[in-house]
Amino acid sequence: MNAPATLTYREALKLAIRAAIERDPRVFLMGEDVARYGGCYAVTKGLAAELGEERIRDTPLSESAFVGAGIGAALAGMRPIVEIMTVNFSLLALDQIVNTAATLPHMSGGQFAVPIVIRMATGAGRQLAAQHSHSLEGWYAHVPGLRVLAPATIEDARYMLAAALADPNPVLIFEHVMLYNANGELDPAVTAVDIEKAKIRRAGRDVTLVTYGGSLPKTLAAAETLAAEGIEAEVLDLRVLRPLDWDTLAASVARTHRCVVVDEGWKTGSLAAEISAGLVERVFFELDQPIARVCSAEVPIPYAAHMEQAALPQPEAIVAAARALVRPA
Amino acid sequence: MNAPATLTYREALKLAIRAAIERDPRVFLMGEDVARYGGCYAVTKGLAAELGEERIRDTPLSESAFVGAGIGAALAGMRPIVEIMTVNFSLLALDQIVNTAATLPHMSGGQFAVPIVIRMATGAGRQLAAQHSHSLEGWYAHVPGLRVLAPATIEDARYMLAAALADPNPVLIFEHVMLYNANGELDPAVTAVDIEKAKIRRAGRDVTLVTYGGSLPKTLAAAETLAAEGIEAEVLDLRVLRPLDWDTLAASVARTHRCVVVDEGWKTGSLAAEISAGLVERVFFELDQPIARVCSAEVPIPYAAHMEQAALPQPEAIVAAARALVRPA
Amino acid sequence: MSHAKLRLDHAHLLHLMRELLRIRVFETKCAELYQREKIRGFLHLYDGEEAIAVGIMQALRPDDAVVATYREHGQALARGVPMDRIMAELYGRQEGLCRGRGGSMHLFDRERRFLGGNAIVGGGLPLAVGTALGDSMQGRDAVTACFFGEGAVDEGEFHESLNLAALWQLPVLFVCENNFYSMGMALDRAESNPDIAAKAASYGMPSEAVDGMDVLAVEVAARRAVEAIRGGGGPYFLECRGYRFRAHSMFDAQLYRPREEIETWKEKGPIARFRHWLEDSHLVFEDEFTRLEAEVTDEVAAAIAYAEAGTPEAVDDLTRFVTLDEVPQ
Amino acid sequence: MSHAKLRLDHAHLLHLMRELLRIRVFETKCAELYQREKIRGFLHLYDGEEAIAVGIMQALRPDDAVVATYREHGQALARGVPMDRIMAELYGRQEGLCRGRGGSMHLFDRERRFLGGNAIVGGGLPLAVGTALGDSMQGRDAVTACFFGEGAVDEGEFHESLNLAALWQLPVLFVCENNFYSMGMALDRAESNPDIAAKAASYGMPSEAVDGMDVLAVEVAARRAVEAIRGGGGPYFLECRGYRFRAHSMFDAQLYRPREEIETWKEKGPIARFRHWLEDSHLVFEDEFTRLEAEVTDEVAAAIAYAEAGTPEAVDDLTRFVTLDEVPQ
Ligand SMILES: Cc1ncc(C[n+]2csc(CCOP(=O)(O)OP(=O)(O)O)c2C)c(N)n1
Ligand SMILES: Cc1ncc(C[n+]2csc(CCOP(=O)(O)OP(=O)(O)O)c2C)c(N)n1
Ligand SMILES: [Mg+2]
Ligand SMILES: [Mg+2]
Repeated sequence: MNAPATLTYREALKLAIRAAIERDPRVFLMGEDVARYGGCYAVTKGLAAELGEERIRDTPLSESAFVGAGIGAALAGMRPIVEIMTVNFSLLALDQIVNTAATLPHMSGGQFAVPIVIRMATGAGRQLAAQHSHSLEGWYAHVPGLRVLAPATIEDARYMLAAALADPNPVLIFEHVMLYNANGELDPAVTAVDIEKAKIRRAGRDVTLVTYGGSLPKTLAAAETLAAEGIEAEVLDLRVLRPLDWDTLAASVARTHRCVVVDEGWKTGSLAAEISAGLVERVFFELDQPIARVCSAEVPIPYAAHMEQAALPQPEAIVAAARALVRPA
Repeated sequence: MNAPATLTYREALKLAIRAAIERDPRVFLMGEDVARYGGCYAVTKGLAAELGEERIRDTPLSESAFVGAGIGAALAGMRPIVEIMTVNFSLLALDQIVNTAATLPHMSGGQFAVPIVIRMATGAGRQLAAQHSHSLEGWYAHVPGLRVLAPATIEDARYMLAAALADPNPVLIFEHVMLYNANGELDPAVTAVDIEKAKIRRAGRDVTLVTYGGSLPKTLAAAETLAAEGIEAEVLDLRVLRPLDWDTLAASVARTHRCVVVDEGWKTGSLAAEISAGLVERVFFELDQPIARVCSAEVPIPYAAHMEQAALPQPEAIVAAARALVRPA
Repeated sequence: MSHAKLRLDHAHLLHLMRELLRIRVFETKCAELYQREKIRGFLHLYDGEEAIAVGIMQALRPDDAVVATYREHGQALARGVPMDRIMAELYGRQEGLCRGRGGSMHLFDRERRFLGGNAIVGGGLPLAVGTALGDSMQGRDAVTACFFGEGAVDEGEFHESLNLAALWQLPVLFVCENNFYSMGMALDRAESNPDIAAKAASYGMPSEAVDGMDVLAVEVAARRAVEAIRGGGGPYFLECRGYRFRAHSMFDAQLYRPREEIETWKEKGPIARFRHWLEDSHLVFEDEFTRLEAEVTDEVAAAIAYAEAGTPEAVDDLTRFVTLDEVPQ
Repeated sequence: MSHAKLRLDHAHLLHLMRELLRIRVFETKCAELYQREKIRGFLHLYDGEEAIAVGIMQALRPDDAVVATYREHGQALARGVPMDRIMAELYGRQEGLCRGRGGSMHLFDRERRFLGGNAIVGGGLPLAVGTALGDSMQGRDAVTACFFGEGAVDEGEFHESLNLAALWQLPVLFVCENNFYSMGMALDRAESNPDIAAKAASYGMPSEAVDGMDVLAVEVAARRAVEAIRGGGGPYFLECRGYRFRAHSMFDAQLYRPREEIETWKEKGPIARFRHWLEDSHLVFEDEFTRLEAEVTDEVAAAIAYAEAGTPEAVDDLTRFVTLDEVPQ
């Protein structure tokens, strides 16, 4: 199959799903409105017609049951992809994910693997207000037994799924709602990606900007602004939120001696906190300045556009945080 | 009512509940097996007979519904205390707590308060294995709109509830399962506690040991061992996990220049990470050494005693971490 | 049309007609304003279902409570929530009901005991059980009307909440707005037993299915139900069968249902039908309709003007209301 | 006793008797070993309910799957899980089924497709729906037997799972072990409609209530149900009515039920009753019982010896199996 040269993040995800289902008879996708409606963010649009409603399967509004059913199907030899519309509704399935999927391999003394992939949208920016704008991927990154991915590029959107399906452990994939329409090219030479390593998206010597998912474009924009001021920021895309790639993280910060972590989660108890704490444990004596965090304000995300934007990390805040580290007053 | 001079943590909680219900007709307690069974950890034993089954109310096994019902009752003018047996089952009610209780005041533009108190047991140590041993209070401490308490002493067990009920916002109280049998005295001069401030439980100049809840006794034991080695550790009990009392934290670490955070949560993404990151933001230049964390191993807690103990923070590990900071090799 | 035991006086009939029209005209404008990007986020319109909210609200008293869905403009308007403050909320203005924090999915009005717009499917049911519990514990004879779509029937919260309400004989009027689709999922593809009223009856509560496009039928049923509830009969379930004429939200190609199906239902539309009946029965005359339409059009225009003239909330107030200092009375 | 369509040959009757006894004698020892602190954590005994697991398992094939509860020693033994490896697990030994990681509440046996002990009430139901889905998607005619207590009926997972199984016509045998109490909560205080079989029928699946103290009745019903399921009839629900003779777990003063009630039920006990019937019918003779008892006592003694001789898992292996390198086949 020839991937088009230029495509959206959404199309990349769809290519990945189609390819996975065509390649392996054990793979199927289920979730709310994935078939006839075409997916709440249109990722699976048209796939049911192509692949059949056995393989692209509409479920009732029963997050706990269909996620649990995915876990059971994985135990029975299938390779399910379960789509939860958004991370907000995943709270209703959290018990199944934490208490069943994540514990079962260990609790059974290694007798059972749970090779399930759970995809969901995350993040804010569409004025969907307090119950539809969470960024809770950091919570999942807390749980032993899970692997947690955050594709931020077209390439990762296209290829992470195959790697996730090859993993014998439960893998969660978080797709930021503001990325679905992002456009980009696929390098035809690349046909797979790892789900182990963080990646430097922009090299720089003065400060490391650590981020992931929907905050990557904002962070890259901030790096451009900083460059215009003569500050060369390195932009590190975590890609894998659990287990964290500490080698890449520590090496970058050991080079730049300064670090800003950008994370759309609420600041207190964010994944950004873990990045900061883990770096302090590893490269404290390399740090010239405290590690800074640019996160969401501690507020249920409000509806009004100006208020929502004020609550979220913005390039200006990233620039300011980096500048304060590189050129302290 | 004359509180006995010496009592258990469990008895202190019971005194608090009885006093609250007797004082205010709007207060009642509901949860699974709180009435006829007497509470899964026997906290409410006998209270239903005393106070009636209207005020000490058994619910069906429906965590989402009865927590939601508590929220609704709070909106209707009651002051409910909802008991979830343990934090492990609270995942089934998490949607109600995060998406309703925590968001409603802000989302309604301040029109509605949700004055509910939710109590639950947390933690490991009783060989209850992977699904009954979580320490997820750190997750709740991530959520704007909630106040999160972790009474670690008899005094806090006795008096935090009244303060929580007086708070117009949702308050969560985490009771560590290993504390219920702890014994102690109540100072008759004390009749109330604040739910704002952390507390120094032991003064020391060489290193700050930050902890809370079930890890406090272990941390105090570690401090004794350290003292015997000539290391004076300050032990800081967070008490309030959200909002964190940064003033007390920063002041202590600014004095000792070294810090170990002890937290029974899994290390990655723990509340301990937030303490570390937040201190780095505030007192980085006061730190002589990296902030260390002693947390649970990244494993679903195993059943066998020796394995469970190996997974949990222990005084020896706290001592080792503190010693490494005070007397680096 | 059915009209047993109903005051069929002229004023009441005109009132019903006005209420239906207010919703329809208001929402027609909303769709337009969405295209013009005055309104953003998700916008779920009630076109075709107006008779449900209007019929139900006739049976309620001011001290009763209403728990709404995210498709709640109609529920709010019929409850008497001021149209201008709703529109200002959709504009994200400080003059909005929730000062722009809630938006279309989260309308709240303390004065009218309108407890919100909930965007978690099924999330409102536990809450409604709770307000009913709180009211009954305080000896009030208020009723809580709880609206939800038939999609909520799939969720565990439905089951837990119906059981709790029936078990404790609480004053809840469950109003299922069965429009036969939850997004793109047809009811009979989501429920093994699509007879919702029968399902509700299995919890041991009185339950009826009503023609939700017949405002008088809904009013009659609602009055009967509320009377039974207020008389101490415990909860009551009304399945109101209707149809939504428009897309689920503003983005929806409606691939999941044939155009003819929509057309067939539109012919039974609640407004056209009521109007024809009133005309055929010579109960209301042409010029009265014309006057009504003009008045409603004016009211909507005034609401838009109010919203247009509104001011944005100050960004400095972003975190206001995340926690409250007292319980609003 | 009922025995329609059953092979009532001598060998089979003896086999049933042996199976009942194995559970009873094993668990009597467990209680003793708990007092001696050889076994720890929560220990939920099956005393009085043995006929349910034994009866059900007669109808299953080795390729069928079993999803169990935390009260699952009897379910495991009846399924053929080796007694010595169960006991070693209760001892927390490396030789235990789960290498000491699971304990009493989490027995797993891959070879016998015994998918665990689940300690979240209701947590196993979605899983069972999933194994049935996976089996049916792979064209296998295996059945999943899903055990749960009547307390699980309160939970949302019950509702979601029954609906999904019935909607998709999946091969699940739902086995409700109705012992009329969930901890201290009597069924009729927890369910507005305590007729569980009727409730299950409302999902549109065949459903029966069975005398769970009559092993032959359970076997007959199970065979009928499994035949229907394997014939493509979709899920089937069996409510097996029994009673637990002992405390809920090892800590329980049983204040919630009168002693006479326990005594009344004990007279109907599944073992005494079956034995009397066998004797009265001259189907099995005294010396055969004596031999059986001796053999079972020996098996239990051997299991204890095996566990006693077991070794603790190496602490260095603590985090082994948290994630797996491949899917065990
Ligand atoms: C728990 C949850 N799951 C999924 C969604 C996404 N969602 C929003 S509306 C909707 C359809 C609900 O249908 P129904 O209850 O019938 O109400 P209707 O929209 O037809 O009025 C879905 C699936 C959600 N908001 N909450
Ligand atoms: C979700 C959840 N809530 C509460 C508990 C605590 N708990 C353990 S067993 C039990 C009673 C369950 O009763 P039932 O389902 O009837 O099974 P039985 O113990 O009678 O076999 C409870 C409440 C739990 N384990 N999981
Ligand atoms: Mg609907
Ligand atoms: Mg039971």
